[in-house]
Amino acid sequence: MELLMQYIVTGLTVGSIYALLAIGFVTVYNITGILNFAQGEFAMIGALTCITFVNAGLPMYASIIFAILISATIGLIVERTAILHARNTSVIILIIITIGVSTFLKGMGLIIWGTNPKQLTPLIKMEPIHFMGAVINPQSIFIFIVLLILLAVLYVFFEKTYIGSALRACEKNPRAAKLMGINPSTMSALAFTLAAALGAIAGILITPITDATYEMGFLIGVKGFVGMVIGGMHSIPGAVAGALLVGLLETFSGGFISTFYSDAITFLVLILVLFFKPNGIFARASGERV
Amino acid sequence: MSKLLEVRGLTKQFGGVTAVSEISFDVGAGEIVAVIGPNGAGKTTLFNMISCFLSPTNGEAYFKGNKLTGQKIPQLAHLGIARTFQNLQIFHNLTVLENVMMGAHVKLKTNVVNAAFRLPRILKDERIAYDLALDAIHLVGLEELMFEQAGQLSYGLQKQLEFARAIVYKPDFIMLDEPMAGLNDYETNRMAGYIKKLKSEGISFLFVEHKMATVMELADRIIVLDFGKKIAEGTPDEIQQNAKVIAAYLGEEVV
Amino acid sequence: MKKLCKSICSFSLMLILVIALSACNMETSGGNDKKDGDGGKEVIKIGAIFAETGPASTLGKTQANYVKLIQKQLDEAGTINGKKIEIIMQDYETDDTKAVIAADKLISEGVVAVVGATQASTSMAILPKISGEGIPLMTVAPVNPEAKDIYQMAPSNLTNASLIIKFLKENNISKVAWINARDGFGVEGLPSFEKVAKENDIKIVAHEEFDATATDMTVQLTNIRKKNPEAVIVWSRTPGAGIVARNFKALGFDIPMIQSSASANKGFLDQVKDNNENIYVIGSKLSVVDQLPNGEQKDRLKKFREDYRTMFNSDPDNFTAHAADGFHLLIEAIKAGNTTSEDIHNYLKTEVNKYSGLTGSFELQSDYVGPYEDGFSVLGIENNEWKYYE
Amino acid sequence: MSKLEKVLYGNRLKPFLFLVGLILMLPFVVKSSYIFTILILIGIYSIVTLGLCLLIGYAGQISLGHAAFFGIGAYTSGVLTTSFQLSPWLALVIGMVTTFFIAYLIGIPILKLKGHFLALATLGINIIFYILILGLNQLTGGAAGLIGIPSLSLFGLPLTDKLFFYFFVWTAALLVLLLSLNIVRSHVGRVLRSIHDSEIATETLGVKVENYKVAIFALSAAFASLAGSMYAHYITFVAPPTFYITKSILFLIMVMVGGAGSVWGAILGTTVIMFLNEIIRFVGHTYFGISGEVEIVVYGLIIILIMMFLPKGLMHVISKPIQKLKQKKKVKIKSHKDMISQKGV
Repeated sequence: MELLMQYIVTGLTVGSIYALLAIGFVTVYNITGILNFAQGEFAMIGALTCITFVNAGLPMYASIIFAILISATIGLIVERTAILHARNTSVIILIIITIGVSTFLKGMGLIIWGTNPKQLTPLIKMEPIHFMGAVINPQSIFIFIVLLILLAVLYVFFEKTYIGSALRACEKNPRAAKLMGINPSTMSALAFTLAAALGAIAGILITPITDATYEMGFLIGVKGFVGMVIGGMHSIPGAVAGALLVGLLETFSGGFISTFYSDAITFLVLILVLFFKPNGIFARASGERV
Repeated sequence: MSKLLEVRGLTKQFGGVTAVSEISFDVGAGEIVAVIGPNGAGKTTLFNMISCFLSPTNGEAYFKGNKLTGQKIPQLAHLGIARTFQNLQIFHNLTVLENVMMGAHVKLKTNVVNAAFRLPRILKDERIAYDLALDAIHLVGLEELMFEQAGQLSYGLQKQLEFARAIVYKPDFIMLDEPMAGLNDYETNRMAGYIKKLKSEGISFLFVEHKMATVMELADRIIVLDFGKKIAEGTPDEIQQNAKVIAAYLGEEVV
Repeated sequence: MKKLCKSICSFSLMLILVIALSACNMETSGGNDKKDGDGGKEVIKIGAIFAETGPASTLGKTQANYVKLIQKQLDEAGTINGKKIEIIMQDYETDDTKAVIAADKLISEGVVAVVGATQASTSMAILPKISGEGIPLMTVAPVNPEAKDIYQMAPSNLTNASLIIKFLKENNISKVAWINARDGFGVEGLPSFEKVAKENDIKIVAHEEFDATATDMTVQLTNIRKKNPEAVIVWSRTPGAGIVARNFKALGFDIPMIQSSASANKGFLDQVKDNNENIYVIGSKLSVVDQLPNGEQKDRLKKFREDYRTMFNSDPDNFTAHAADGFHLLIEAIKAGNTTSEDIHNYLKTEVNKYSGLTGSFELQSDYVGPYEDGFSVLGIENNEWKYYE
Repeated sequence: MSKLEKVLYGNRLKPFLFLVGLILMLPFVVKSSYIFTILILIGIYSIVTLGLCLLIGYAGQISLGHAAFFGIGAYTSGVLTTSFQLSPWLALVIGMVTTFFIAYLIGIPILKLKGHFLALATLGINIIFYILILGLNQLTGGAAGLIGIPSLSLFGLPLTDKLFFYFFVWTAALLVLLLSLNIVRSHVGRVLRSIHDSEIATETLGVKVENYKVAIFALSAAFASLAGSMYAHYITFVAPPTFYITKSILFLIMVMVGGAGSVWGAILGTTVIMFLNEIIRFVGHTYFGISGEVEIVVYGLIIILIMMFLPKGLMHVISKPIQKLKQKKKVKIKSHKDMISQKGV
């Protein structure tokens, strides 16, 4: 029984890391219809800037806030330069531009922070907690809490506030939104800044567990992707649920089948979901009129 | 007149809403049938059901005796049914000539293998497609613009291009979804001329149209839909006198 | 505006193509004897292929730094019987294809010998190309012991295995679990260890693997816990090695954990800071120079570390030492008057036998692969520093 | 070349002869074996990008997983020639056939997806393939890779010598180019481009769109497998990291930068990107003393710029002046006129 608990706990820990990134993906996709391959890189920038500030002696909270701000500004610059110009080109070109941005940011990360992994002391220094036989890392509880807070904040922001519904309107029908006086390009800029900030928060939270290197962006980015697609590309709660599911899937397949193929199984599920429910498990089906 | 197209009780429900209910009519060989009705009467839904773009909730359509509903879309062309689209589906990056040559696909036996090894079959096919395309282009008078990118053409010319592409392989039955929409008078008459010319060659038409003048002039028989139901069927003169039609659709503008 | 950008872009791209062509002929004219311009014969070139970036840079970075250090020392020492020695370093970015291209580049530069490939799999990749040209290859990663006509500077995994067995015997442990990363380095450890373990009736009760870039190994460790081993052996580079150690401690294991020599570096120490009791690493004596008994070995290692520290104010690790041994052997061969690949080959094969390198003493004539165990030992960790046991 | 083809597709002999001439001339100009290796790799990668260009440029389907098919070819050749001692040529053919069928089976469900979803699904395929070759280490040598793959020999002529292998690779590349040109310059080429513009319209014209899409997907996979086998025999060693997503992305960038719109663009793109990589690294190391992967900064920047200002790729930029040079349009209308008079319409 206690083995099961350990798998669940680890699954949720890993899942919540992917969830933090999935939120960043969904925000950008939700508003601009662009799948931003460079989302993982924002996490890297957030994490490494925070570490640099902490090593420079700033208090932890100040460096976290600065790191998020820097990452958000980089997100804005990326949007204004690369994305704005090519907003209405084909899907393939947009994918390549975001890949170009991701390569560029990774290169900058290499130049500024070098190759060896850097550590970040966790925010709360606590011994691992034993709970029903499973060992829980305090940092992952912290991640879980932040995840729930973010979910609530984003829910209120998107559903309740004017800007939030304007952002959603932009994605559904940019032309109509324009008629209503909403400017899709500022909305897209807002979306990228928001996504970059969310990416930074994700990066800062996961570094105490995974350490930060200039290369960390890509893989966790892809996993965040998978979570979002499985959960549902159009709803933030759907994406978070999807990401948690990916985490659990990975740990249970690792535990019971073999750690060899846990990644392969996750991607197999991704492909099955893409076939049968392209809009994700938790989203309503939507047809397309000829 | 042997029955070319028989529609038997086609119905379509989207969730609770019944877009089209229990519609039946026939189209004979060499006959032009128009489908009219106010906006939202279910004309395009009916049209899509006949051309197998939408699977009906129940009811079937038969073409030359064999069942049409449930066929795959590419199968229609091989049976000799062509169709055009309300919102103009042409190939923007291809030239006018290439667009029209695409229409000849059913007549060709090209596949990836014999294309790759450039078997003689390919050159013969190219020749067939080119000749067929030339005839169609000549009919709609687009010779001068043959090598222009289709995307650059004006809306009216693109409508003509789509029409030319539909008639290239000489189908027996052409379904036109608002062929005259967005055309000025001169272009409308020209399009009507093409339809008449092809009718004389024995091709039958089913088309959806809002321009009453063209419908009255072209159609042998007219079917009137209102809120998904067939409220009238008959020759243009009968329809003009039919009280229900006037009430539902023509209303005050009786000529 | 668009027209302007288009012309700028197409102009810049034409420029790049022109540069490409010029780069071609610049390359072909044996491009880079920038320093002393005279004919090729006066400069002896030694090639070096290390992973300065990419995942394996945790090991390759210090090796690449060492090339700069030894090049400075060679320039200061002036010419060796009339010949200048130039070391050409290629960073293959942990990508085997780039390593093979780099090998081709070095061959076309006319290098007489190559020290190379931070990773075992990459060394095997460049071996056929380099030995095909009759150029001696000094490998710095534990390549499979049977590989022919190469000079292995790194201790073979058999040597590492016997070190671990010695440690297990001292702490009378007979049931071990093995966990390794699924990359070129990780998979090499187990085959040799299994052989040696069978001879000393040590049972391997569990074997788990993890993706080299994975960030959480609790599942693998939980599977291992089910088999309750008396010790856990980890074969992986950092950062993976560090994450396993952290998860190991978080899950409350109280049995010893033994890590491969790839963890004997500063990066690993930082990863397991303040949480590293009962964690041991196979490390070279270089890491514990001050705790060594005084003697010739201690002074040599101390000098090596001081030189490295003055230039890079960080410590070298045993992978730097392997590269250093490779270069020193080659320089010794050149000092003995051998300037072509064949001379160096038979110098290394016949004349030199005993050689006390930085990571242990070599016996090049014997078929013992790599240095003996005297250069390495199982090191513990005490208040975040390496601890040497007699 | 028949009048009709000249009218429809314009001239293809001149660029082909230009390329053949270039390939023949290069070995005499380039002496350093390093540049030679790059030229050989360009030949191998062009075979992949040609197939990908048909798939992306013409049929409009994106694939972020072609390194998997490249890998299947490499590993089939590697495994069959090392552990089963098969002749390399037989292994090469088996590789292509197996990849064709695997791609066909995968293609049927996958090509129903569009845009981002298709990109993600192919990405998934690539990762699953990567994990499989890592996992099956008895067969594929796993992470340690597969060593000792014999080099090719053609009628007794050992292809270990760079020059022979260079000509062998480029003849294969030219054959693949010819094949692709034939496909593009026929009705099938038009079908693919019409699928790219509007699938629905193509279907109403009687085209079974799925079959064409899957056929091209499988064909481009077979090309990638051919290149994979040649790569394995050239490098004589294969390891999983070479067939990861980063390689698929590299192929995609080569096609798009070269210009997906034309088959020639694929070869141009491959050459430009390969040289770009080497130049930036060469300049980076010698002049700025920066080392390592730093060139990806410049690399990423160039990709962004090209995609923003030259979405149609370099081929488009180069082919425009050529068109103006020959006043292509006039030639077409004139020859078309006498076509009609000849037919007596």
